[in-house]
Amino acid sequence: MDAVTTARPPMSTRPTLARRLNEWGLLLAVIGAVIGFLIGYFIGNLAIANSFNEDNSLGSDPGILLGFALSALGFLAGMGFLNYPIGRLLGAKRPSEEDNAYMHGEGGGLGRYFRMTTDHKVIGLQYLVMILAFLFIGGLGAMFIRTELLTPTPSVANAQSYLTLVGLHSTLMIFMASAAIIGPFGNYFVPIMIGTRNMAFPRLEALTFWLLPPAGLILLSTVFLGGFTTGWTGYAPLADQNMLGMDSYLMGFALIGLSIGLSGLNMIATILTKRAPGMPLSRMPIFVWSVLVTSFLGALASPALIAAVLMELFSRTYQTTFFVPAGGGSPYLWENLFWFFGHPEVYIFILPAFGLVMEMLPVFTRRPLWGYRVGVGGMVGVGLLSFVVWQHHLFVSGLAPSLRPFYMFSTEMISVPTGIIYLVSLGTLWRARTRFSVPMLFMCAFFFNFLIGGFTGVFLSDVPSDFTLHASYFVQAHFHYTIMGGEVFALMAAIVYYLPKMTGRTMDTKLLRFQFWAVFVTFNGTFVSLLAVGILGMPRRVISYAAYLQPLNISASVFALALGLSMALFLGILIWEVVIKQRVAAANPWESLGVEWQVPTPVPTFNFDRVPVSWSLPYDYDTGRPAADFGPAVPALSGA
Amino acid sequence: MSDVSPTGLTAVDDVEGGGHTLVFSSRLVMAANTSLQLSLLFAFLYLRANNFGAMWHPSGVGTPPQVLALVSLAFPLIALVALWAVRSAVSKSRESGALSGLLGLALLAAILTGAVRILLMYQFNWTLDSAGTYADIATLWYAVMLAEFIGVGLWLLSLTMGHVRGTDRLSTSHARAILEQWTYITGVSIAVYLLVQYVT
Amino acid sequence: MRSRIWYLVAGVVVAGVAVGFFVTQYLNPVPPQIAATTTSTTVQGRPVVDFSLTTVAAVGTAGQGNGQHTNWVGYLPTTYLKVPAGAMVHMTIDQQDGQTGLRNEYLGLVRGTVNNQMTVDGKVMSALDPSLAAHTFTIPDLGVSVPLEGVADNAPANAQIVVEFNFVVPDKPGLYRWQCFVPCAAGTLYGNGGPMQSLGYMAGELQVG
Amino acid sequence: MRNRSTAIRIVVIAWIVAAVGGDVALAFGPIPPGQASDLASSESLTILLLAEIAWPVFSAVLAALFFTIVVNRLAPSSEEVSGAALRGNTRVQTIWIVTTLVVVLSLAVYGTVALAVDQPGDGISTDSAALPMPGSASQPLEVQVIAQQWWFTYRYPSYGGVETAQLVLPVNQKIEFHVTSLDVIHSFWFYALGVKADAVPLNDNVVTATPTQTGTYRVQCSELCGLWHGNMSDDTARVVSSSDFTTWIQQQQTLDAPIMKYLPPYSHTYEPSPTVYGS
Repeated sequence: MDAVTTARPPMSTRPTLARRLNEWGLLLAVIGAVIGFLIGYFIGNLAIANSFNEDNSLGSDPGILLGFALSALGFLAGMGFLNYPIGRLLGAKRPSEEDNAYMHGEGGGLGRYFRMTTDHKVIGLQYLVMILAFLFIGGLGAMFIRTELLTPTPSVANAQSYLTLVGLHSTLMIFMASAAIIGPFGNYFVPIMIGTRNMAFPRLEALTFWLLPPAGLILLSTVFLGGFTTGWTGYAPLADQNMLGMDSYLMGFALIGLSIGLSGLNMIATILTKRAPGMPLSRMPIFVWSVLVTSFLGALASPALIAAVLMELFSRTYQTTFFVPAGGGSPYLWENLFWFFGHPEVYIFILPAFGLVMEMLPVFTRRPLWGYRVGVGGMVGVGLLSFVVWQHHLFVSGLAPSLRPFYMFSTEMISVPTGIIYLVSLGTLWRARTRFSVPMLFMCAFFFNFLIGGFTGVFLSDVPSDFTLHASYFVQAHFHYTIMGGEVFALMAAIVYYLPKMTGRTMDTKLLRFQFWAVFVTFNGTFVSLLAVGILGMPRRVISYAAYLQPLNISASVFALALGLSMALFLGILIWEVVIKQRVAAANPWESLGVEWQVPTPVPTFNFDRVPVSWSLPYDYDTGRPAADFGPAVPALSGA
Repeated sequence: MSDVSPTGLTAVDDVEGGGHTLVFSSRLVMAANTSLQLSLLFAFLYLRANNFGAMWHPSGVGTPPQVLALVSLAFPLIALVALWAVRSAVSKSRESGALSGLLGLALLAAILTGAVRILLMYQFNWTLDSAGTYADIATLWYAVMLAEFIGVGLWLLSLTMGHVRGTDRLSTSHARAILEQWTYITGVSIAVYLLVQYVT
Repeated sequence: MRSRIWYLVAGVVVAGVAVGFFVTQYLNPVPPQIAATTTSTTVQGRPVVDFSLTTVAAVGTAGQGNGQHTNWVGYLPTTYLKVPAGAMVHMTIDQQDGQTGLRNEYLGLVRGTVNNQMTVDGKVMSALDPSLAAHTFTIPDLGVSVPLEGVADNAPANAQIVVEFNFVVPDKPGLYRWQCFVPCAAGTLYGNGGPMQSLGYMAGELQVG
Repeated sequence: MRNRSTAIRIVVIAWIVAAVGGDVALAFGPIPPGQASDLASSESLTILLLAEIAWPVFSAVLAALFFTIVVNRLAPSSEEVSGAALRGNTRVQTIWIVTTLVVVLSLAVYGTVALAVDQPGDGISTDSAALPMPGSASQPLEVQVIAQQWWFTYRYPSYGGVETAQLVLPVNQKIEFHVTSLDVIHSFWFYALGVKADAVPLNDNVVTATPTQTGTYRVQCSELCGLWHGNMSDDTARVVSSSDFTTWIQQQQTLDAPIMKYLPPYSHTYEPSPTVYGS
């Protein structure tokens, strides 16, 4: 087929120098990071003498911050991200088709996964592995916190190390949750679902992933700088008061904010301008819709975070007083800017999960998605409302009491579009002969958990009850029900569901069913206990608590440790079945009609021999008709 | 199945957003940038409204030098005109000699913009640790605008180099996108100038 | 095969625990704890125990608590104290630090000690001019708070002020945090960063029993 | 189809039982934060009402999920292997959206009304810093909560601005808490009284509540404020009879005699000093 040959130029036998370097991208990146840090650290310590929080044993804030910035830059340079821009600046020739194909991982083998490539599928898998690794570290943090809270007084940790653990766990989890679904599955499947060979800006896509490792590692480096005591909200002026460990938080958050914003822009551009012929917006798979809405949230909300972080960076290096009242600033300024980003952020977590669940549901109910349009409307509604609710985080802060009724109203309004998601799911399940494969089990758990998360949210949105529940463990349990019970359960469902397509292998075993029940029970055991603890008056982020709360805390801790084990079991099964035992999966084990399941496994480098022509939503399980016309080369549809 | 889908559309080899994608994305960047600018505007007005400890604008802290500030706005406008000419030239596909001249002019104006703005920030003479939040937020905002000018300037440089070295002829969509970007940040910088100069 | 999965799980768990142990060991550097020197005397049937601490502006190269913050102010030899339950503690503090001044003037009051009094260079006092304070020795949960007068700026080198006071610890064993309430961490916001928030410098724990 | 309709009946009945039973149980169970003050009881009333409304809806959704997910296992009949291909139903959607909208709106209206009636405060007070008279039935007793890293101290402007490290309140007397901070953001949480107010430097956060039960309670900081945040609590806050309060406040005045001359004049906020960046 000539179409094929035009899509895949022949590789040259003689690799250029640039490629040889690129093969060693990871090593060069580490070297670049180290060099960058040393340079920045040196210059920074020379440059500004009068930073506050000076500490002659570790250096000054400017030194650390500049070191972090340059190390991130050095890392990216080592990965080879500067080659193209510098080439453009010097007016060099555009990379040849051949170079593009190489960057796309053509014939790359396993090496592709350890270097910068522009193949959205490679990037998706890189995301998956990276995020699982960081989630594991964050989970360990949670285990320590629960172990510590077995006793009402300090036991395994002291006040200082406990706060560092809390900060690390929360911030790392927030970092990873913001890309946990959109990173692996958005990058891998959105281009396939909308029928394009590539993202609009493939290098940018690679960049959004490769910003993740520096951000995570910079955050973790806080352990060696004395840690930070502010938790993930980084409230000033406490943040101004913190020592060098705070810089890790700030620089890490800056990089993550950058990553969220850039991936948002890239996704929007891809979805709105590169859809296959015959695919109007009204024919996009609902997961693509959720990614689109999420991307708008990310692109428009993360700048607010960047602004806030910039102010804090100025404060720590030039002693500006944006958040210090005695210097003319206001702590409310940080709270406003941070939550203006922070509230859309939580919908950045959950919206892709909604989309993914609604995408997978028809496959297991064998019926069309019920109420596709209203479902899309619901997600758009959530997206719009999420920008006007942020001050419900500040009900007791003494800020603008007269505005509280409005924010109470807007917050409670969100339960309407969220309820629509349930309506759509119920309609799809209605009279269905549901197939209870493991992903479906996780989806049922998702509905249960998120229902609790949503209803506990009502109590927090109502001002009088929030007076009691605000900043208590009730809040903590509430957002764990939404983020972990919602997003992470959806993530596990998606991993089981999509691994056969991403790797050609499956982890669907009997043991996995046991693991599901273990994680479901222990999760609810943990956070029901914590809801109770919160209602009975235990504030968040404390190392010591009232003695009468110990029994409930013990139950929470025991369940939590069991939860940790069952999560580890999930990773264990994943590694064992997919990496070690390499259990081969069927081409389309769930008999899905989605476009992503009609392309061969492993997915060809450029996805299709010929871009498919979409002709319907991929949910026609009554007729069993595939969603798109793949031309002569379309594989026989199994099970339809 | 047939080569023609029921939608009546014939299959294509790849979906090329191409120039459309570029212009569209450049507008997306403007949208995100607007969000950043609004955050800074909020901070500016919020700090001014609160004025805790009368530390918004303590006496002895001046405003940016008027003349220099105006000059720093003149160069972007020159570049703007040049870029506008570039765009019309490209769309009319004139011979590339004039185009190179125009691009050079725009680039020169852009470089001067950056230089003058650096000089301007140097002229503030604000020692931030005691100058109050007016000086703080103004400096931060000027720094952000400087960074944006530098960013778009680098983009302009790459286009110019590509055009001059003939490796990459300037496309209408490129010309249009960069014209829009430059217009946007020029407009924003004028607004920032007015705020910092007169809302003290 | 099933069993091998369990091996894998066990491996992951063990690895996690090992990493965790390392991290906690790193995160949790317990500064050395010193026990009170017991004396033969008893007051109201309570054994009297002695402590003597020194506050210095710069801990010096010795370093303590987390890391080697040689330029930080701190209590020497350590801030981890141990006393027998129900004892009467006779505390002697050699105050060698300069005057910073209290943020909350109320803490210039001597509270929770015997007769709510302290002895400064032999002079009995029940309150201190807040502006003269260099540090305080405060155990909030026991209601004990003693302001420590700072050395005047024009005082000769290695001048020091000796503050003595007695207080009774509960009969029930327990762990009580104590800290300084003078914003003495120069160079940090509100003078409450660094040493004020690092165990072993201006923050510590009093173990009873 | 018979199995199906019986299944529906079973589920509906189960739901009714669960909903009614749950609501009744809620109505009789103790609802935090309790009845120790008017504010607390209004909060627990709100929580109760929300729970009473939320529980039936919650269990209804659960029942619907359970039904849709499980019933076809109960009654698999051949013609419904995949059911009829429904792609949506405007009427159902409208009904659902309208219902949720109504519920939500009623909640919001109720919350607003409750807010307007109780006037629980949490706002920046506007009145001047003049010393108020001793509290009476008509006039609230002003108590200032001064948060600092890491201790709460309290000032009683009605009694010569005497400052203490322990909180003691007269029962059945309207208290006006003025919460402020000397350094970073704290949050004053008197759980039993349902009082929670962030302490922000140079800001005066006002909450009013009337304790109705004497006893010993716990106050604690509920906003992360640094190293000792977890220990910034006090289990010995007391609500006592007005006579005991008078004797106690007199004791405090004598205890504070040595320091009174150093205390700054009472004010709703205090400039954090010494200098912003430490000495």
